[in-house]
Amino acid sequence: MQQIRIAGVSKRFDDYLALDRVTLDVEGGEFLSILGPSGCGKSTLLRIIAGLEMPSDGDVHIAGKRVTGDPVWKREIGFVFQNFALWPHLSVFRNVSMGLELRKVSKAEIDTRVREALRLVQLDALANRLPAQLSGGQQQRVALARAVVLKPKVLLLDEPLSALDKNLRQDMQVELKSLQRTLGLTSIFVTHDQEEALSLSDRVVVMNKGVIEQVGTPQEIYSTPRTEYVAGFVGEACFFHGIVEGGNVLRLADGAAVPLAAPAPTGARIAAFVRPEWIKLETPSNGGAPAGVFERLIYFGQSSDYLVRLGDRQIRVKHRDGDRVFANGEAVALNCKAWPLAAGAQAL
Amino acid sequence: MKRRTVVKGLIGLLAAPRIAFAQQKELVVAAFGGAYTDTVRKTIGAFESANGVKVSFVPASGADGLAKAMAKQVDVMHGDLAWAFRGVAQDAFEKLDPAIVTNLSALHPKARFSEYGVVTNFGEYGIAYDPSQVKGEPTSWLDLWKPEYKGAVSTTGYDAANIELIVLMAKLNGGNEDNIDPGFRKMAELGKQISVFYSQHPQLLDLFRTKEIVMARWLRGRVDWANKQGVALKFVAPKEGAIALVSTVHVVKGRPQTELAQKFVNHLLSADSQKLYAADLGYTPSRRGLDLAGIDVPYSDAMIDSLLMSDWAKIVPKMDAWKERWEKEVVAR
Amino acid sequence: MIGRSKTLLLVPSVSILAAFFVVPLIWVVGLSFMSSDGTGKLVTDFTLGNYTRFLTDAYYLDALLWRTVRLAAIATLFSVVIGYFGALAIVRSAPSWQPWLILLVMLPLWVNLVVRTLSLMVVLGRTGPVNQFLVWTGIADRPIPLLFNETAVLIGMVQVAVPFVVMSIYGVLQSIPRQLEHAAMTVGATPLSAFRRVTLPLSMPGILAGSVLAFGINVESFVVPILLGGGRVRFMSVAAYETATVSNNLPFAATIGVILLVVTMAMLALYQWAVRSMTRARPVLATAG
Amino acid sequence: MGGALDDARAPRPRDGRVILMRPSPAFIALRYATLALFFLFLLAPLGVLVAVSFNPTAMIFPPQGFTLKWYAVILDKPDFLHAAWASTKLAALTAVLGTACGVFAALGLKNYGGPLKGAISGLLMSPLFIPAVIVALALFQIIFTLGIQANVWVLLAAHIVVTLPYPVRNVMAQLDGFDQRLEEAALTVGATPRQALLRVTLPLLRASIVPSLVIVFILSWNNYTVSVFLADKNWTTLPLQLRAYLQYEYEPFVAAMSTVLIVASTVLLFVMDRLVGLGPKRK
Repeated sequence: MQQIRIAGVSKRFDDYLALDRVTLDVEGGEFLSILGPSGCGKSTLLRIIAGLEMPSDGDVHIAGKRVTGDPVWKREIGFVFQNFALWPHLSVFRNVSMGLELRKVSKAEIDTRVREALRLVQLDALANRLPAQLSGGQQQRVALARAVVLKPKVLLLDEPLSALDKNLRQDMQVELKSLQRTLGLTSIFVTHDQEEALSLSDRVVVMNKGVIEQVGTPQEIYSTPRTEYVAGFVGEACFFHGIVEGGNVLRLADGAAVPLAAPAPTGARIAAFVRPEWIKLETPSNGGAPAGVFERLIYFGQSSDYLVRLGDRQIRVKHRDGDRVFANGEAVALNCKAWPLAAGAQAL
Repeated sequence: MKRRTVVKGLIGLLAAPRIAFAQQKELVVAAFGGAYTDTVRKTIGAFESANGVKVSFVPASGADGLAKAMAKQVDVMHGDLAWAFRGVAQDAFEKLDPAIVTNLSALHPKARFSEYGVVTNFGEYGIAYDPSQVKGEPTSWLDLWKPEYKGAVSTTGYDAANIELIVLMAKLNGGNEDNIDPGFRKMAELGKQISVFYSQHPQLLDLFRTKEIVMARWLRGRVDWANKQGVALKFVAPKEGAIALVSTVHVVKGRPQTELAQKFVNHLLSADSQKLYAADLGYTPSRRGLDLAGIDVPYSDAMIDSLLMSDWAKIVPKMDAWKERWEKEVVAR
Repeated sequence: MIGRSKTLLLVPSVSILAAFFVVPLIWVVGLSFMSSDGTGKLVTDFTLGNYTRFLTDAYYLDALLWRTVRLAAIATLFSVVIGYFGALAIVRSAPSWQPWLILLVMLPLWVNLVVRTLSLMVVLGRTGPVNQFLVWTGIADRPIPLLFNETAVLIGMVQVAVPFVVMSIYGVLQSIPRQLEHAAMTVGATPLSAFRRVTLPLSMPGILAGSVLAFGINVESFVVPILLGGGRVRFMSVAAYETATVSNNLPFAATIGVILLVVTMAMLALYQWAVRSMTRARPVLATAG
Repeated sequence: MGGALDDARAPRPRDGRVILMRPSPAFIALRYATLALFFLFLLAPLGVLVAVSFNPTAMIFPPQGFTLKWYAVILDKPDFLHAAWASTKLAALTAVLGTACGVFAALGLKNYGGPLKGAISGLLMSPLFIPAVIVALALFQIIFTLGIQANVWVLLAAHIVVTLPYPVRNVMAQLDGFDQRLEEAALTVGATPRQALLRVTLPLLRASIVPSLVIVFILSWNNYTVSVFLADKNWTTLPLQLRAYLQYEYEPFVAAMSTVLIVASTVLLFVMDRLVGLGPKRK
């Protein structure tokens, strides 16, 4: 069953079109990420689902009910804000209990449910603190508890982790995911961080300039993107432009040939891309593979990357165990299969 | 529920006094406030019980007084000659009815300056001086002009008494109310003598106390007050005549109880009330033939006759223009 | 989303202001084009006479308007400087003190202005504590006249305005994190230059608000010039009041009021424009707003 | 300048690091000297008043003796007591209603932008810049022309008008830095806009509302120029009564009354601080 259905939603601010006829279904219990750069309309979409903004056009359904015109306070959603938006004048307990108080839940039940929610986020010991007395991670958890204590039909998260530093962010990702699993909450997570989106989500929506570019599982989005934009946004990519020969080879302008990982119509002028880990560096032979110059090795500790100059581009190649070591300035060939992007898809 | 109680409480807070007073006939009197009102109030009990009315006082005189009279918010208004004539010109007052205000006949003729009002008492503006600083007794208004007191004399800003002084100076120098130039020329010289134009009695008292001022145009009653306050001053009525300070009273037109208001004016002119003006305020009653034994207030027909009191009907229309001249020629340096 | 109820929120204040301020103001402007017959009765024929009388007379322009504006501006300058240092000293005190220090700042406001000003006259008087101190320390060999001149009026105006300035600036100063100034010191700024480069620019909004408030209060000064000016320091609002209550020429009183309003508004617009263009020139300040 | 203690109590910045810096003794001395000079300047007239209130004879400074009789005299002045009570009621109502109007207006203006906001806030601030006496006089004449008796509602409205700029400006200043998401967060947990206002926005605006209440109360309490034309006989306020009195008399009674006011206001604010908290403790 679709828990959320967004049908042809547009949003216009004065003469600027923030969302252009967006349609999207979210399944019950699903964790869906909306990924895109700032200004792509992802937050606007989330706010429209929440009811914090009204769409200029289109409909929003939550749990089978049309809520397009409903104000936010009638929608039974949970919302986590980027900077947590905790009420500084209220204790942790009161921050979490406010929603229940507003629903006129009995005192005893409020107490039980708030304690339970705080236990879920491991904050039961700090119930009487004020937000200013908490660390960033603790504040984040209060914001989560505040959203989930109401047993909302959907949990909406607007870049909730971006205010945290890197280590804390990774811990919180794990906690967030397990909380979502435990409660079986349908969640929509807005982020500009592709790693976060890929690692957390059941499905990822990539947005660009107010439209959805692609919806798919993290694997689909990463390995078989449909457009150059998606390919470039979700990970490191090296693009090749050329004409398809024989259905599975891309002939580049400089004469090099790149084998394609999937068939494409012969004679079409298309783009294809490779990820750093798909490429194997070899000594140049006459195979026609793109040739470049080895520049240097970047060492990360657990892994390392090669930097290779290909014409006027510099591309990364993942170093694999057992790879030959190249000397700086040595000529290399890039042995790889490129993923063809949809023929009509525009270049960046 | 709770909010409604609060709102009701707030409304009640405002409404309470009106309800309390609404039960009884009421006469509203605009008076000068302070000690003056206190004095009038002393005898008001008898008047209230005799007429079954409650008298309440609003501290208002001058512009606010006349404004309230024009708006029919007061029954009786106190004022001075300037406001009296303005009120008459704007048709604010009833004529006093000699049949009700029977005490009119007992007054000094100078008090009955108009059919629309009456002077309840007179004060004397003369020269107050500090005998420890001033050699010999001043005798004339012109002593204020003496060069040895430059910077140490004072008078108020543009007020009724100074207007009388301008007119007096005009008259002494060949002018009159209609030819005021000589008066202003003389006053301009006085302006150069003065370092501070006082605006309140307590302020002048302080100036005398600190010896910043040794001589000033002031009221006789005030000099007695200063002596009580521990500042030894003397008062002299200049030979040209003391300037009259008059308190007038008027019945406001268009109020529901003008007859009662006339009775109130009559009450103010009764012997008892008149005597208190002398005893408590140091003013000369406008009623003749009172026994003021033991009260140190000048009280005689001759004294009232000698008071300087110009033709205010002529002056009032010129007061705005004269004020501008006063600021430019006397005050500005 | 809730735009209609937001507009509704403006209804009480705007309607009360419209009925009890704008309408009277229109009346005042209308009045300023009428004249008085001398006894106070209005002559309703349209005339520019009041404005010509004011604007063509050097006395009204110099001794009244210019003096009012000049003294109000000087008093505002002093009020802001003194108020700023007061607010700064309060903000830098122990937090538990601060509410009480603010209470002290507001204390004078509870006492009637006339009474307060009469007391100030005692303080500044020939035998007052200030003169006693000056003579005792030998700074002056005999009491100097501190009263009944423009300086006395200035002192009085500053006294009246300072509490309001402190309140405006205190709030802003309080919201500036001390770390910013300390950060400046870690890169080598002396406490003084850290204050000048960080705290002062960041507190600009408070200074702006405080100075507007102080100027508004000073330009309307009434009791202070009457009492401390010894009747010689004429002020616009005193002139307006006396023209209404002594001369009983309401149209001319209204004219004085209108001219004061227009001049004040123009000066404030100019001031805000100047401050804004100054802040634009210095990017540090732009973030402060 | 600030002590190390101040910083430890200050809210910690996000990065969690607090820079501790010890001020030099010279700066501490400078701060105390500034405070002392500042308050000496500000409070000297009050000091004189309090001293004079114990003087047996007259308003003379320094006092020449000690008496409490002037405090007893206060009770003998029913006019003053009545006026003080009238002023208190009027000022309290003005403070509550005027601040409410100001808070509403500031909240309402929050969503506007551009010239409309400028125009409306300019309008709300303009009573600050025209002599109130002129407006009061005009208002009086209008009421008179309309045939309405001067009544306390008009007086109240006029008091609200002349004090309105203060709450509007205070609250608008605080709203400028207000995080809109705090209100939205309340909406997302099911609060209606009104509930969000009552439970989140208003409590957070306390820092500007409470000072506004106090300032408006004081300004209304001291107002002379408006009241002189608009007060009816039941609403003779203390400034009117005092002004009428000061024309003629100036006894230490006035100083005693002022002293009582100073003490009473301090006690009142102290009690208020205990009840609702005036200080910026939770900032």
